[in-house]
Formats: sequence, structure tokens, C-alpha cells
Amino acid sequence: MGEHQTGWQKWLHDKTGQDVYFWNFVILMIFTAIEVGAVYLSLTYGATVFALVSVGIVKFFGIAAFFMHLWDDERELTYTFAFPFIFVIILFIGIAFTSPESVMGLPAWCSPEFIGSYSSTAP
Amino acid sequence: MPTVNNWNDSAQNEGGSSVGPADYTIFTQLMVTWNFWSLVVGIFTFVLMMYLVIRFKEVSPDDPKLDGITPGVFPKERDNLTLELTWFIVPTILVLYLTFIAWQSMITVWVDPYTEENPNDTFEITIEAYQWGWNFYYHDAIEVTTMDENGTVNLTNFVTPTGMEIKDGAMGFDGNLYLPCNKLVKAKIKTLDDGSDLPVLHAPFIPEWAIKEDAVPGIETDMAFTPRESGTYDLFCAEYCGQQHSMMLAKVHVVGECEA
Amino acid sequence: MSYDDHDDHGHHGSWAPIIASLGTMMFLYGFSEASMGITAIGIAVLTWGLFTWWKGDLPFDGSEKMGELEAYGTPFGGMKIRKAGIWLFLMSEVMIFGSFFGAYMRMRTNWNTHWTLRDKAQEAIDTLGAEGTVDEIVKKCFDDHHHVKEEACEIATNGLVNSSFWWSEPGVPAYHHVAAEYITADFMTLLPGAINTFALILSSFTVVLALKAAKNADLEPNVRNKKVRNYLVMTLALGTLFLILKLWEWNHLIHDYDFTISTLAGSFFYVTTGAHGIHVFVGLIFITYFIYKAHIGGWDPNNAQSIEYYGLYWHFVDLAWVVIFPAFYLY
Amino acid sequence: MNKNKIRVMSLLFVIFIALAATPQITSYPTGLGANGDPGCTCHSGGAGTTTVIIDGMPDSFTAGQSYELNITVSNPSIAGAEISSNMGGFRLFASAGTFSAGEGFTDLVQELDNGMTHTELGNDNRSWTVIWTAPDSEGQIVEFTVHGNAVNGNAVGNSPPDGQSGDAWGTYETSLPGAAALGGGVAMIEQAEPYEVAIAAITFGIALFSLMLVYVFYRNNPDGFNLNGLTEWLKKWLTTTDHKEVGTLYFVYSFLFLLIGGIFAMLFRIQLSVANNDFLTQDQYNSFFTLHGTTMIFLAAMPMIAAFANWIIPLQIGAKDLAFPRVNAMGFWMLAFSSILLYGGVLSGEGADITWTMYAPFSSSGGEKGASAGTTLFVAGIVMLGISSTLSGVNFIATIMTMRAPGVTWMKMPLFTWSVFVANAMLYLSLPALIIGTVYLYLDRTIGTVFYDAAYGGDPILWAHLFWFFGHPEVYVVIVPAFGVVSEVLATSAKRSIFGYRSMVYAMAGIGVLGFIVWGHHMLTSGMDPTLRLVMMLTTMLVAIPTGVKIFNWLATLWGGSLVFKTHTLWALGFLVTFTMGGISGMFFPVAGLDTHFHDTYFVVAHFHYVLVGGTIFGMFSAIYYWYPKATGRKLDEKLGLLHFVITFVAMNATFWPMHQLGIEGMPRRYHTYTVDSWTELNSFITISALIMGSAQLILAWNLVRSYKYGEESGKDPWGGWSLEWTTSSPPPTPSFHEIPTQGDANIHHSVEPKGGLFSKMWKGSDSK
Repeated sequence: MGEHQTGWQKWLHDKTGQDVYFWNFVILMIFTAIEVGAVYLSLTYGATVFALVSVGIVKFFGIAAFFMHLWDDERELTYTFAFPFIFVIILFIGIAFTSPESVMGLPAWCSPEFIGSYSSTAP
Repeated sequence: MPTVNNWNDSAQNEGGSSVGPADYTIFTQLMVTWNFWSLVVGIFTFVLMMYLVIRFKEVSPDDPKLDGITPGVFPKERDNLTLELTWFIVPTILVLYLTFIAWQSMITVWVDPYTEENPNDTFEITIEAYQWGWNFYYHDAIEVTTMDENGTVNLTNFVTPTGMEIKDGAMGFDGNLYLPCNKLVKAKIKTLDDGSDLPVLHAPFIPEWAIKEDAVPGIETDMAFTPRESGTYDLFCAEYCGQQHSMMLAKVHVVGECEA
Repeated sequence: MSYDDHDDHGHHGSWAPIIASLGTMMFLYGFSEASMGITAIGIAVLTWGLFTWWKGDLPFDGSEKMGELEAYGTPFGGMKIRKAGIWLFLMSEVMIFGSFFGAYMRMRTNWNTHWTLRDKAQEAIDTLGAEGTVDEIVKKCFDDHHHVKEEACEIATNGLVNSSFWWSEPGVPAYHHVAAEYITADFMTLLPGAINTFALILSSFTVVLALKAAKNADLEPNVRNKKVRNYLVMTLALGTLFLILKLWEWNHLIHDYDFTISTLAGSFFYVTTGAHGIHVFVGLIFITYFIYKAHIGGWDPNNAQSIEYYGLYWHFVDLAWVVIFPAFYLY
Repeated sequence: MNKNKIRVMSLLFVIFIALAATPQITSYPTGLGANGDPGCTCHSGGAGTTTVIIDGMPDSFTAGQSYELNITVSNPSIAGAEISSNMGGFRLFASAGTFSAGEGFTDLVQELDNGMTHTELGNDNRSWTVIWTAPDSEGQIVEFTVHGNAVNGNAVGNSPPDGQSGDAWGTYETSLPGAAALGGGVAMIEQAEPYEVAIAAITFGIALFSLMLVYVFYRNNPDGFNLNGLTEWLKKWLTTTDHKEVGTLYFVYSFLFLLIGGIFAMLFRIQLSVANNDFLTQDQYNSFFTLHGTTMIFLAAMPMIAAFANWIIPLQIGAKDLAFPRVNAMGFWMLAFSSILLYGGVLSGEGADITWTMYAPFSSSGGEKGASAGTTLFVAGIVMLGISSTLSGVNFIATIMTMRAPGVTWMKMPLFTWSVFVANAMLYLSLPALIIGTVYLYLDRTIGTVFYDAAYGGDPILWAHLFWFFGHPEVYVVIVPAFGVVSEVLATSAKRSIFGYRSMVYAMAGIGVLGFIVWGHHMLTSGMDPTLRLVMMLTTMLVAIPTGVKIFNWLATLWGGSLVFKTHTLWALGFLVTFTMGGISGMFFPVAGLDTHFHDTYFVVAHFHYVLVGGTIFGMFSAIYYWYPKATGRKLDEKLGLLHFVITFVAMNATFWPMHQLGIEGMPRRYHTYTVDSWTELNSFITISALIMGSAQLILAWNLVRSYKYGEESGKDPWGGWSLEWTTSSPPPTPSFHEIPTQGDANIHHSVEPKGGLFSKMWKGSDSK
């Protein structure tokens, strides 16, 4: 935990009298308000998703980096925390973003057109 | 004239499909390749192993321990980059070669039948699975000659009856599928979804053409194959579907002229 | 949150594991058989197991004799092994919530649910703009989903085009409802979720303050413990508020909108937010133990790391909510 | 205090058993775990005061004769006379015989699923007549169950729940003996009921097992052989957190379930020995193979691995214990209690019949054609197994990452430790997908969510995805520790170091990563996204490369050595043979043209038994013979070991090799019976081999018990291994090291500490921090 706060964190504390946790808290509150507000604007589908994802990333970073103090801790812990996200991404690619199209759904790059088919007995 | 068939004959004992897929399927061609390479790899490994085991067996119990093996000490590492790279790269080449063939076979099985547009050569059916039996719907006309005295029966958009009810332990057949010869059969596969049946997974499996595909509640799936020899073949359910999974059988009859 | 004894005077057995496991088994048995009696007994036994566990931990004071082991070697060398343990545990939690979201996104984006089709039709409307005819929208929606019947796309599109609340179309069964649809219609549906977001962030902040207080060597022991206790009680209160609001909101959705668990959207909504709620609840159970320890004056800078490890879990629960809230309430 | 705790726990357990047995009494015939058919489904509410009677029963029945039975439903508090329609209903079952409508009742009653019920017209009555025709065998007692409803007629159509208010139902059971079963004459002996055989065998096994425990207790301390001593001894085992004792618990538990799983396998092999067999009923067969699969994977193979991991890992890395001993103990007890849930259904004849893959939506269904009532408990048991594996997984990973003694750096770690690390990392990261999938399934079964119900837009393929996202890493989880064992055993037996240590580690890590991106090959014909089909096909083929590297490294290890043929060496060599064959047959599946045929045939069964029996089990047997001296201080008997190996190896190949041929011929798996006569020959051969293989494991059991007392004394390092566990006494003290040891290094040292981040440090093998 950040007893040895350095550089900008110390500067922040000296300037404002509040430490990084407080400001992190304030920023998270503000972004949550933005998030809720974004839904009430009549944005298009894509814009809404974009707004939600960007705000989500900022809030995610704020909590993980400062409340969970990964920013100040050893890098190994960040690697530990980041490691499963590789598998979450695999899971998302394989499970979340696939659907049972018919065989017609096979993209063109999958087909070795230049050699034709293997079987000589194809109808 | 083509094969003689009947609804309730003892066709089950003809056993045409119990010896594996037909010679003309892509399965058989692939099996030749795969068996060959399996034998090559297997024989190489086992001969090498036999040699090593016999050549380097213990001569006397006093044989010294090599590589500085002492309890509590990590022994001297042995490696030989050339050797290790060899048995990394050679299998890689073999695997890539086999993968390439597999890729082509995938196109043959799952892509080609659906991209070739020649309605005259295709025969479309829908296979509907329920607990525990099959309904077959025909989208194209088929001519079936039956054994009874009525002679030829023309079946157009013909739908089989549900068939007899299967009792516990009874060996009943719930359907017969009639297919023409030398036509690409395109089957849509679905489960019975009128609410009268418990929707679960099934899978029509015809060993003769080495083909199967799951019937999934909620969507339609496809499979395609081309019969080239007349006869009567088994159709099994290959996806576990409950108590009478093993009773969920049907017969596939290939009728009509087979000479190209 | 375990403290384990590694001294050389033989091993000390513990009844906690077997009691807690028996409790879990009885709970699951009772729940499976819809037998309230066994379920209740199971929870009681599980609680008994946890208390047995904590009783062994209470004297832990962080001194040399009782101190926990430090990790040796790459990669966690010099850290306390419990800290490595809690981070490794969070890996599993990441995968748990990753699986929840994976399943949810599948049903929301690509599987052929009406829910998905609504999104696809909306996408088509956004892409084609005002000039797009209904037929074009239906075609684009259908092109993305070969396996669906074309009529399904038509229903979705007509609902979006002809009505601001497309699910109110008579032809569309109630189970096509989407949780997020309600919020634009009713502010009261979004309100608890929004307040909960603020509450969780605030509670994360109070846990950090509690840790800071516990680590502050300049304070008198009783002052320190008092501060720690107050901050933790605040966290407890905020967590409780979160759960109460969540239950209120569920009640609201079920009774005012007939949005029940026997619809696909409902299943995902209630089970995912419920799983998160259980995490909050478990956190609250742990925090009562921490408050009790503060009450008897058990915290000092030498053992304050327990609060830090607890805090990591609690922040992670907050983190999960940061993803759940937009995904289930706003999207 | 502690004795008191034992008493309280025993009392609680007795209360639990009593409570658990209660639904069995009230809801027979659906039994323990049944949510049972409470009568007419459209009036399921309101159990009450309704009386149901069957009249017209004889004292005993004669074969083939028909009897007229009158069913009467009465409930004075529910008015029936005033209303003309919707007065009542009934549902009648008998364990044998057939039903038909009685005279004058052909429109009012009908047959339904081998029982009788009223028709739409017939619910205007409160008594009905049916004809029951007795079965052909008089040597049995026929059980009758009738559910009856008294209805007050406020229902309009089938409209629950409004129409149910004020209705009440009741149940009546009776039995009718056949003429031969009655009068003390020579009753016909019925064919042995396989269920009873299975339960008797399991009960007998557990009794034998308890006796064995008492014997071991006696042998431990013959002077303290009294009840007081037993309580103390039990308390020690129930509360232990020592890694060695928990390891022993794991081992004993897994061996017990290995035998139980084997009994199931032998029972259904007998069923499959000839075509059209009816030794087992379909329900029995289905639940037996389900339990066989789940037991062997989750209750036998994984605990066996956990047993050796518990025992050996802290010793190999020079730690005093695991990182979190109590969490470790909790992992074991979660596993132990989960088996009660898994088997809860079997003991009442409603065992789960959903296969070990538990494919939805069948597994989330219920009722007559759906999954049996014990499935809910089974799924709950799987959830508990998930908790157990998560707990032990975090423990092993944390231990290996943080508690290695000086000198045991990442690249100087014994390969068994590496393999357990890779396996647990895979398990730990893949398990959440299964837990979430099973929780969805469990909630579908209990509180009515619709995750897998296609009628509500749910997705059956989601289950397959979540299951196999876990399932494929899982099969590597059980094979990779066997790799580790074989690496240790072969190197030690050849009196050399392992060849290519680094490439072995990289190969294992590579298998670990590849394991996560190949799950789709289980679903090539399951209606999966076609792009995934292609991707998974390519990645699956790639798995062969690191596996091949390992096999050639093992062979190269033998080069220039001096191979000692101890029993564990034989098992390791046997592993090489069978695992190579299993690996080669695995190359057939990712090929589209082959998989459309092989998927769900006996070829698959042959393949995974070659890698699970020939791989995991052979590897674990090797580990038993290798580390038994370390655990007990005595070697296992080599002659018995040789006998055990020869019989098992030959019988194993004889059992599973012919299955390849059956698969090619198209015999689907999970078939209760088959109609193709030509398959009988191979199947009979397989059955005989399987029986031999199963029986041969008794040799091992006997060897384990006997050598505990009479085995040859082993000393610290009986086989000449190098890793740290061979530097302590056998059995090791508690805690396992009084002083943390330092592992030496026979290689040339680099005195300069490598620079760089985490990865370069790991690569260069530095452990300084």
C-alpha cells in the first residue's frame, strides 16, 4: 500500500491537501454521473456503446490502479491480475462473439480456393 | 429395377452399414492417409523404444549414477539443441501437411455441397428429431418401388407418419428414409418444436456416408452427402438424448438407378 | 482471509474445514430438494464452520512469532504469501465474472434471441439512417443471422420502427423484454442501480481510509481501533444499503413490469446481479469479523495487512459492478 | 471439547440422514431426490385430506389373468356433487402388468406412459374402473401407486394456478403378490437386480474399507486399540491440516472411488457383451455410465493427482507445508462431501442419467422423458466439486510460486512440480467456466431460469461451450501430472538426468496454453460457428507437436543410461506405449471428414481410455510404486507389482483396442444396447478383458495393505532420485522440514545475477529478489 508515494502523487497531496485516493474517488463519481447521463442523451446505438465502454475503461483503471494500488505495488501483481484476462479474451472470442451460422457463414479466407477440393468424387 | 424395400421387412439384418463407411466416401480416403502416417510414427517410436530399452538396460546394480545425480542437487542438464529442434520441426512439418489435407476435407464436407448451385443434382430433405424417433420431410419428389403388389408409388413432398410408438425395451423402427442414388442429398436438421416434445439434442448419424450433425433446439443445422450404391443402411442417434437414446434408430434406403 | 500457523510445534488441526464442508453439502442438498429445514441447518453449520475458522485467527497479531510467512523467490519474493494468495484468488474471480459476461454477451449479441435481433435491427436503423425502408432493415438484420426465421427479424424491426416501446406490440410475447429497455421509460428503475454504483465506490473509499488508519503508527491504539471501526461500520452500512436497494429494485421489476426470472433476459439479469450481490454479502460477513476485531482493539500496524487483503476483495467486487452496471442497466 | 464436537457432528449427520430419507418415504416411487409426480399435473397444488382407494384386488394374482379394479377418490370437504364437471382425477401406476379401460369406461380413462389416467371427459367422475392384466411371471410382487385429486371445479380449462385453489390430492399405495410369491411355495427366483448388485457391492466395499481402516488403526498402535484411542485417531484425521495426512486422505478416497467406478464399468460392460441384451434397464445403464465417467474423472483421477501433489510438492520444493493448510483441508472435505450429493440419486434408483458432459437442454429437463430426479443433486455435487478444485488449485499455485526453498528456482524445479503447477494453473483458470455453466444448469433445474431452454431463446450450445472451455483443459489437467511422474521415474530408473529439461518445461507450458484454444474439436458437429470449426481444427493439430517433443525427450533420456526394471519403471514404459497410441488416435479427430464419422462413436471411447487409463492411471500407478516408500518407509512388493502390471497392461489393450474397430464400424457410444449382431464378437471380448482388468486392481489393493506392514524397509532414497524429497527420512517428519533445505546445483554457476524483469529472470533461472 502506498506509504512510499512518489512523484506526482506527493505533488498532488502537497498541492491539494488530499491524497490520491480521494481524487480517485471524486473522479470515479464524476465518470459514473457521465455514464448515467449518456444514456439519456439520444445517441445512436453505436455511440452509446462507445460512451459506455470508454467510461467503463476509465473507471476500471481508476479502481484497479489506485484503490487496489496496483500502481504502487510490484509489477508482478499487475501481471498476475492481467494474466486471466488473456483467457477471458479467448472465452469472449470463442463463446461470446460466435453464432451458429450455417456452413455458408464460413468466411472467404477460410477456403483454399487455389487448390480446389481434395475429393475427386465430389458431386 | 432398383432395390426392393418394404416398411416392415427384416431389413435390419441386411447389415449393410455395420462394417463402416463406404469406399467412395472422403472418410475412407482420409483413413488411408491417416493410417499410413500413424503406422509410420508408431512403428518409428516403438522400434526406437525397444532398441533403447534393450540396449541400455542395467548391466549390474552397481552401475554408477550419471550426470551428478545426488539427493538434493539439481543434476547436470543434458540437452542437444539440434536433436530437440529436429523433433520439434519434423513433427511440425508432418502436422502442417496433415492439417492442410484436413482443411481441404473440411471444404469438401462443409462448404462445397452448399456452394454448388445445380438444383437438378440435389435432393433436399428435412430431418426432424424427437424423443425418440425421426420424421423425414421431402422437398423433392422421389420414386419408390415397394415390394407389395401396388407397384410404383410416387412420393411428392411426402411426409412419413410418426410411426409406431416405441415401448420400453421394444426394438422398433420409427422411420424409413428413402433417398435417390447419385444425387447430392442436402438435409436440414431440426428438432420437433411444436411443444409436444421435450426439445433436447439429437444427432442423425449415418455410418455409411460417415456423416452426422447435431439437431439443436432453436436452430437449424445442415449436412450433405451423396449416396452412390443402392442398399439399406442404418441411421443412429449419436447425441445422448435420454432414456431410449439407443432405440432411436431408422433405416435409410437408397433407391433408383445407381449407374452413372 | 486465512491465517495459518507454520511454527514447528507439530501441526494444529482445525475443525473448520470439515464443518464448513458439511454445511455446504447440507445447504446444497436442502436447496436441491426444496427442503427449507435442511437448507437452514446447512447455513447454520456453515456459519459455525466459519466462526471456528475465525476463532483460530483472532489472536493473530503480526508479531515475529505469529507472523505469516514471506514469499521467497520469483515472482513474489518479499511479499506476504497471503497477499500473493489473494491476488491469485482474484484471478479465479476474474474468470468467474468473465464467464458471466461471456455468456451474457453471447446471448446479447450473436445468438439468435429476439433480444439480439432487436439490437441488430437497431444497428440497421442506425446504419441506414432515416432513408432506410423497413424492408432494407429487415434484410440487413436477416443477413446477419441466417439461421433465424425471417419473420423474427420483421417483428423486431416493426417493433422498433412503429413504436417507441416495441415490446408493447401485441404480437410480441412478454419474454422478449429487456432489462435495459425499462430505464428510459421509468427513472425509478435506474435510480437504485445508480445509487448503488455511488455507494460501492464510496464504500471502496472507506475501506481505504480504514486501512490508512490501521497502518498509522502515530495513533494511540484505542484511537486507531476506533477509527478503523468507524470506517468499517460505514463500509458495512453502504454495503447493506447496496443489498437493500438491490432487493427493492428486483421487487420493483418483478411486480411493476412482470420482468421475472423465467425469461432469458431476466435469467441473465437476476443471476448475474445476484451473483454479484452474493459477493457483496460475503464481503459483509467478513467485515463483521473485522469490526469485531476492531471492537476488541485487535488492530495494529503489524497486522493491518488483513484489512488490505480484505480491501482487495472488496475493490474487486466494486470493479465487477463497474462492468455489470453499464452492461445490464445502461446498454 | 473436541469429543463433544465429534458428538455434535455425528448427531448432525444422523439428523441429516434422517431428514434426507424423509422425502424418500413420502414420495416413493420417485424416491430420494425426487420432486415426484404429485398426481394430475394440472392440479399439482394442495396436498391434503383426500382419500384414494383401490377396490377389487384379489389376494394374489394369476399370470396373464385380467382383474377389474375400482378407483375411488373422496374428500368430504370438497364439494363434488353440486357441480356437474371437473370433480376429480387420478393417475395409476403398477410395477408390472398392463392396463386397459374397464367396461363402460372406455371414454373416461386412458393409458398414458405405461400407467392409467382419466380423460378430459373422465374428470367429471370421482370413481373409475380399469382392467389390469397380470404379468406372465407369478413369482413377483406388483406394486401399485395411485394419485388422486378431489377437485372443486373452479378450474376453467387447464389454467393453473387459479383453478387449483381448494383442490387437494392424496396418494395410495398397495402391493399384490403373485400366486407363486405368496403361499410359501417355491417362489421363482428372479434375475438378480443389477441395481441391488451395485449397491450391495458398494456397501460391501465400504464395509470392507472400514474394516481395513480399523485394521490400519490397530496396526498403528496395537496397545491403544480401544474406543478412546479410536476417537482420538478419528479426530486426528478429521481435523488434520498437515499436507501429508491430507494427501493420504485424498489417496484413500480416490482409490475407493476408483474401485466403485470400476464396478459400474464392469456392470455395463456385461450389459454390452451381446447384442439386444437386457441385463440392465435403460435407466440403470444411463445412470451407470454417467456415474462411471464422473467418478473416474472427478472422484478418482483428480483426487489421485491431488494426493501425490499434496504429498510430494512441499517435499520437492523444500517447504514445511502448503501455503494455506486449512484451505487445503477444506478442499478435501468439500470433495468428500460432494460425493454424497453425486451418489444421492443412485441409492434410491434415480441416479443422474445426463452423461459426464451433462449436455443441456437434456440435463435441465425433468419429468417422464427428461433427466431423472437425482440429477439436481448431481449438479449440486458438481458445483461443490468446482469449489473444492478452486480451493486446492489456489493452494498449489500459491505454494509453488512463493515457497520454493533456496536453489529451487523455476528452471531448477523437479518436473513433477512443474507439471502440477501447469495442471493447476489450467484447472484454476478453466474451472470458473464450468462453475458458471453448472450454476446456470442448477438454477434452471431448481428455480426455473431459462438459460438453456430454446423455447425462451435460451442456448443449448452455450452449455457445450462453457463445459468444453473447462473440459478440454480438464483432460490435460489429468494427463499433465502423469507426464511429470513419468519424467521423474524414467530419469531415476535410467540413472540419468532428464533429457532436454527446458524443452520439457516449454512443452508442458505450451500444452497448457494450447489446451485453452482447442475446445471446439469436441463440438465440430454440434452446430458451432463454422469459423471456429476451422480455427479449432488447426490448433488441435498443433497439440501433437509439444506432446511429440515430450515423448522423444523421454526416449532420449534412456540413451546412455542403465535402465533398472522396477515396477514403477514398467508402468512408465507402459505409459509411453499406450499414451503414444492414444496420442496418435487423437490426431484423427480434428479432421473434418473423419470427425463427422468418429464423433460420439466407440473410436472416441477407445481414444480417451487410451489416454486416461493408459496415460493418467498408468502414470499414477507408477507414482504409487515410486513414492509409496517415501510415504510409508516400506517398498511395495515387486512380484505382486509385476503381476499387477502384466495383467493390467495386457487386459487394458485387449479392452480398448477393439473399440477402435467398433468405432470405425459406426457403433455409437452411450448405447444401452445395439441391434447389429456382427458387433457381438468384439464386444464380448472387450467385456471379458474389462472384467479381468478390473479384478487385477485387487492385487494392487492387497499389495498396498500388505506392504504397509511387511514391505521391505526402504530408507531415505530407495530408487536413487535427486530431488529434495529423497533427502528427508521416510516417512518424513511433521512439519516436513525442520530447517528449510537448500537445493544444490551440479551445473556451472553464474555468479552474476541476471538483470531484467520477471520473464528474463525466469528464463535465466535466477531466483534472487
